[in-house]
Amino acid sequence: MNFAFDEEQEALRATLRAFVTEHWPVAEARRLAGGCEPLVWRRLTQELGVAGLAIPEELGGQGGSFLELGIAFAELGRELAGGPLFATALAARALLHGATRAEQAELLPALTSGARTATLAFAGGVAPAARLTASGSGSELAVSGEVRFALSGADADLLLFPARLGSGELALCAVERAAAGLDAQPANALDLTRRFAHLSLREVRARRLGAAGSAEAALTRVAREAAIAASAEQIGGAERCLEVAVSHARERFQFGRPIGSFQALKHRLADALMLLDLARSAAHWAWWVAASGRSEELAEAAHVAKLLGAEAYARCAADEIHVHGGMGFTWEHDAHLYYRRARSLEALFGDSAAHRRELAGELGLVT
Amino acid sequence: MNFAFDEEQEALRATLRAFVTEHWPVAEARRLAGGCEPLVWRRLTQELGVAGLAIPEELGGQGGSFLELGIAFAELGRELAGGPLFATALAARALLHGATRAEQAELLPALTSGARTATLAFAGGVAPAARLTASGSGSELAVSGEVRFALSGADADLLLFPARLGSGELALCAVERAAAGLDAQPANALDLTRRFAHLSLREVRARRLGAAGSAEAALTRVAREAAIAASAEQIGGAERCLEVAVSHARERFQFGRPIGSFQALKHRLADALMLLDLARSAAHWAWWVAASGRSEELAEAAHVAKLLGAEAYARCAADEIHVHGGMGFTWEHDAHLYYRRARSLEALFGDSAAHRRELAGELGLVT
Amino acid sequence: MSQRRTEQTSLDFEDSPADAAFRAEVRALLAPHARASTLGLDAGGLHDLAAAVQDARAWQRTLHGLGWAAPSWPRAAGGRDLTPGQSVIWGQECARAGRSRSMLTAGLDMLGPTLIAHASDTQKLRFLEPTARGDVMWCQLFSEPGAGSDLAALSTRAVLEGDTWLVNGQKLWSSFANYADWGFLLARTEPNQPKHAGISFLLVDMRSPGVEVRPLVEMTGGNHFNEVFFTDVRVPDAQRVGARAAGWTIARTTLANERLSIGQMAPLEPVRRLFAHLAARGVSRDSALAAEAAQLYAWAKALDLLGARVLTKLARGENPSAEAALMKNAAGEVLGRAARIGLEASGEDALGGGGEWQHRYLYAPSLHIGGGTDDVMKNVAAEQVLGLPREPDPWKATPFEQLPRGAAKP
Amino acid sequence: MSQRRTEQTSLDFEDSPADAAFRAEVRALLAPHARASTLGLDAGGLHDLAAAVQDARAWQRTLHGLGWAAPSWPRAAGGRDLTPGQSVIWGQECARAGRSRSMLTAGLDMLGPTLIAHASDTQKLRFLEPTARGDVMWCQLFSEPGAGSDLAALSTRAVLEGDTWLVNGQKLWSSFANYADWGFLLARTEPNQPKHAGISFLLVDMRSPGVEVRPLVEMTGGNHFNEVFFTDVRVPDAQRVGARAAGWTIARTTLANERLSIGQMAPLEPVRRLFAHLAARGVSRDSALAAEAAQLYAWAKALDLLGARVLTKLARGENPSAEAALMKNAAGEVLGRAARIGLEASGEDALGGGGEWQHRYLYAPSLHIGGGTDDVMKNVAAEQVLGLPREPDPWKATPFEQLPRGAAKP
Repeated sequence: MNFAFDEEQEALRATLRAFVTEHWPVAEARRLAGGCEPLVWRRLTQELGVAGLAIPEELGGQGGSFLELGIAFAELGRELAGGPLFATALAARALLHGATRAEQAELLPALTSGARTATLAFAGGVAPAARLTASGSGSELAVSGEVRFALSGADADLLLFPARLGSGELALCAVERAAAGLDAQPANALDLTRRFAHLSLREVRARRLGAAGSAEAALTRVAREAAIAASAEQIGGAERCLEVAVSHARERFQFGRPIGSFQALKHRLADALMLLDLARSAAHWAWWVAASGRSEELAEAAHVAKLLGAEAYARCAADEIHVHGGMGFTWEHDAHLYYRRARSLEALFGDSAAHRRELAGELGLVT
Repeated sequence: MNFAFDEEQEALRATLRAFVTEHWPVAEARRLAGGCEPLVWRRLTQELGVAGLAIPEELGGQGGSFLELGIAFAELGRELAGGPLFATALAARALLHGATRAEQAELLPALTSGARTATLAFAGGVAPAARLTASGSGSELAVSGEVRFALSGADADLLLFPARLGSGELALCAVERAAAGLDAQPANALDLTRRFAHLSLREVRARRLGAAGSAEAALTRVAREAAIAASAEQIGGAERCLEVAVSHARERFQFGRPIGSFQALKHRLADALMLLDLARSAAHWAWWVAASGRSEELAEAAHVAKLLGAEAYARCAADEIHVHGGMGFTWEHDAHLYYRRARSLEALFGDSAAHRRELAGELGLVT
Repeated sequence: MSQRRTEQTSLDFEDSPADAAFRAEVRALLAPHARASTLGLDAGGLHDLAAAVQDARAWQRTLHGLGWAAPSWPRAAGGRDLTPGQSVIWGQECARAGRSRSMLTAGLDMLGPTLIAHASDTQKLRFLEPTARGDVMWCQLFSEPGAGSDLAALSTRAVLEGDTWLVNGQKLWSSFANYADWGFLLARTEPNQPKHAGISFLLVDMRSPGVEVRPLVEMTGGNHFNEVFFTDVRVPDAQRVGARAAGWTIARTTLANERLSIGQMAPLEPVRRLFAHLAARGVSRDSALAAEAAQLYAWAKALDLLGARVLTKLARGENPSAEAALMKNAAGEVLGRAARIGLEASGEDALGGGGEWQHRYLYAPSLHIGGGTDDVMKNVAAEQVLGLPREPDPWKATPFEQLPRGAAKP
Repeated sequence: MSQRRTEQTSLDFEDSPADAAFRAEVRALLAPHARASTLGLDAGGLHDLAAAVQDARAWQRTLHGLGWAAPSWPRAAGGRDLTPGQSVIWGQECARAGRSRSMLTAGLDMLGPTLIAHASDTQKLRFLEPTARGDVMWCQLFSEPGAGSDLAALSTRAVLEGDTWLVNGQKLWSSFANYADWGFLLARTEPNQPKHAGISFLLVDMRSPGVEVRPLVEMTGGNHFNEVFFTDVRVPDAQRVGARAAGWTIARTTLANERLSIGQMAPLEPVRRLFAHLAARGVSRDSALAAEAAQLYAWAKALDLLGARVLTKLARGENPSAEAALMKNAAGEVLGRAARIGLEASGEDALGGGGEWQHRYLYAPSLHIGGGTDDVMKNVAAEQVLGLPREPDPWKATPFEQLPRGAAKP
């Protein structure tokens, strides 16, 4: 057993910390409102290769594992940065699990190089419920339906969907942004630093990916990885909230003392740290499970990591506001951006109620 | 609106406080283990009339309302005192609601005078689910079945049961302790200052009380009153726990200061006070609802008062232990007797899960 | 013990006959003016503030014409000497008629009682009537960047030059200061005294040169509050209320009235709305959400009842502000949990923007901060109700100017 | 960035090849001695203590024969110099073989490392070997009625007469003191010094005249703890560990080891049992109880993993005791909630006496107190991990005998 990242991983973390703090801090994330600055995007994807961290080198990726992906999104999550990167990285994993080698070779390099963005358009559920129906056969399908709250859905060049064929079979479909019949409306969102879109598809020409019969398993795996990737943003954001709260509690004086010397705040922050410690352990484990391809533990890891990430983030974000008093609930202060992100992430890829229900099922409650 | 008791009620409270503190303090309740000292019982019932506070004078009672009953059981609850009084007072209310005037005149005076004890033998549910079946007709029935955790069930001279007739109708039945076929086994109980018994009845001769068709309504009303009476013990006990905790927090020094000056304990106790304040308001309202015979509010009052009573008592009892540190969890200290009573009351007359479910139903959740 | 009543009891959750008659009277009075909804603000709402201010002033003038402008004030001050119980009935009936008046509450419910208790006759004559008429709208100027929970650490300076105070400093969290005509200000006048002993209470014309108001936008996107900057603002000494350096004592009257009104926020209606929302979303009564919501309803119901207990105390001349402190915490807890449950029941829709439960969710953190943090409220209750000791304060006797200060911004 | 591995990563939740080999080695060693269940105590259990002590001593003698009596100790002290990771594997395998040894932990895991770090060679020679052999069973004599969270306020006095200390006072919460042969005691030797600076660390023969042990029964009905009274007990100065008045520093070694072992209570197994209980009771996975239990499982799983992180820190030579403090709180929280949920699922049966979940419910309050209260643990973590300031302590430099004391009994 070893619970520490290696030197290379720590170096990746440090590099990203420095890069994000300088080029994409939360003030910038606020200004970009879920979008990105082309120059920074290019450096992040091309120089740092963040879109392909967990993609093999022969497909244009960095050849790292899900551990590197986790590290990266924790760092981006600290500053609410990344814009369409999260959606793109998840879409890349979907291709890795759900597309044939040939399709991967065709589609992945453009994503890992940052030339194109992509999304995996299912937002709500623990499992990839298909909200689209598909007709046709072979690799060319026509898909129709509505998808609400597709992550970066109006920005992505390539959109991946689960769709249900007339036969009842699930298919992983790829649609180009410019495809006729695809309408993407930016959604009004709780999270002010992340974009969502409501998609409407009418007989849109889609390409069916992967071997026949493989989509269900691939999409289930990707849904779990999505929840685990969310845990990275959760612990990164929660950690940042706690840091800012602690630093304020050390510097702000009331009654002649730093407010952090009062037990009310001190113990509140210790409790938040406890939740963060739990969430961090679970997230690191879940990344490792995803990295090692331990499919029998993947569901449990997804549930546990996302549940604890949600609890810790909600708590740390609320505490950051509370510790800052009145200033904490102003629009101007960044705290509410984290508070919004925390709640938004909780609703994404299966909310906590859904993950608890699934986990209880895994643990033997059947009715 | 007036949220204060009148002078006579305050006098009753003061009289009982003085009496219980002197004659039936918690040390005595511990020694008696749910039983009673005949001399004290006689004074409590005959001089103070506590068994018949909420029974009309012409039936041997004090002619008070449920408010007086609430006050009395809060006071007894403070010291975990009363032995079979709680069961007897509830049985008296059951006779008041469910028996004919002639039956009341025959049965009630012996209860209100303390000459006989009684119990209403349903422990678990929000509603009086009949666990006994009855055969026969007219006023003489034969009842059979098992009742678990009947309050003071091995001590009561008179036992009242809901029983289901072959016709499906519910009947309120009275059984004498000495009746053939009745076996009462003292139950091993969490609460060390209250007695329960498991009853087994085989074709026991029982008297059917009340007018035909009246039992369902009467027993429903009594079940709600039982929950409301429990709220009296809950707030009395919770109040006492908080008092003892506060007094210790003021007197015990650590780090050169009274421990109650540390925010961790101070805020813990303020939160407990908040819960107690809520529970007290709800209990007082519920007593008033029961006293005024406002049947349309009785169910809500029972749910709200018992839910908040359970929450406050659990919290105050745990806090009393916590504030006392190691001594708080010794057998010798009284705190655990309250902790046990709090949990036992929560399970009695419908546990919190059941009350929440019913309340949610009353508030419009149907599925 | 023999003479007991089964029916008539003094503990009573219904109006007494006298209260019922009073309720009927004011309901009749308000009936011609009743309207479906109020233009005023709901908690944290995003309504048109300027319109709401206009509306509140107009209605206040109407009330004044009816002789009901400030009915809780004593007759001598132009009020009707309502009992606390009657004041609450009045408030309930105003709300029922769609006529609440939260925009003017600083003048009517906080400053009014303060002036009545502490101002000179000249000051009362000058300010009470225009306030009651709605001609003068007030804002509170207490909190500062460096003085939040520790309000007495305020550092806005007032220096007397002749008979005029020269005021410099910054205030925060002033509700509706951008619409107010006048403000009531706590300023440090004796910095060489311990912090509680060097504060004076001044009335400031918000149109004075040197007063600058900047709106503070909250995380909900709403704007209730403002920052107010004072640069060499001149305030005649005749506008000082009470003795020099007695400001802290006077402010406690004001704050107790604030806490009472905040403590009476009744969250029962929002919890009823929550159940309607859960029902509409098909939430089962066996579910975790329903269980949480049911417990919450019990809290909300009890808070409603606690309000009655606080009133009883008031009516007896006791001070219930410590109970009100815990009620404020409980109300914040209820509203915060209701928001969370409501949003949870919304499932995927929680990702979207807007909607009642999201708005409440964004508003929730402020409930634990505004009007005194939960932590301060717990101290108040623990000390005043439970008699627990204060924390040792080594700076009690230290002159204000020698107090330690941190480096942090607010 | 180009040379990355997909497979081999250094973060790894499985045994490394070396650890796996070590595990296989100790499993083989223990296999002949494995048994279905242990006679030792479960948390708060009511087993036959005298039999458990006999059993523990016998097994310790067997281990000694095998050369594995105290494998975490350095070789020089008779141990095997195990790494922290190996120590945990050793503990896991012992538990798996039904051979945990909680009765002897005070000597083996707390005092042992303390002696190794601070005792003289003569003392090591005299005590380490008999302790490892199970011939000397130890108890801790630290807490007092007036010194709980504020342990340094202890007032048991030791006065030096010639080369012998005369000890008077009372100790509390001493586990298994009624079976122990020797005790390690903190006593005040310099009352005119500030409280931390006047304490010495003494080893006491529990059979000395004047030592009286009285069992303390817990609220569960169990008896883990004892009060120990000292009346003119004579302790040779040769039994003092470390310098005079250096006892506090030495005790910190002991306490850090205690906290580490408590912090590693893994509540995953009880939560798995909880799910079995819920399933047996037919609890639906849509219910409130199931939701709470699922969140609890997540905590318990993460605590298990946090244990690994603490080990990693230990293995790197870092001190993880602040993390362990929060783990202790979290474990207490998990076990307390599991008890509550388990009892709730029992419905009416909660009225009865006995049963696993009731036992756990009665045991739960002690989890937030014993081994340092939750409040103390939060202070430790907030100060050591988050760097939040301590509360001001005006008594820091005050001689012990002048400290303010309350009137309360413990």
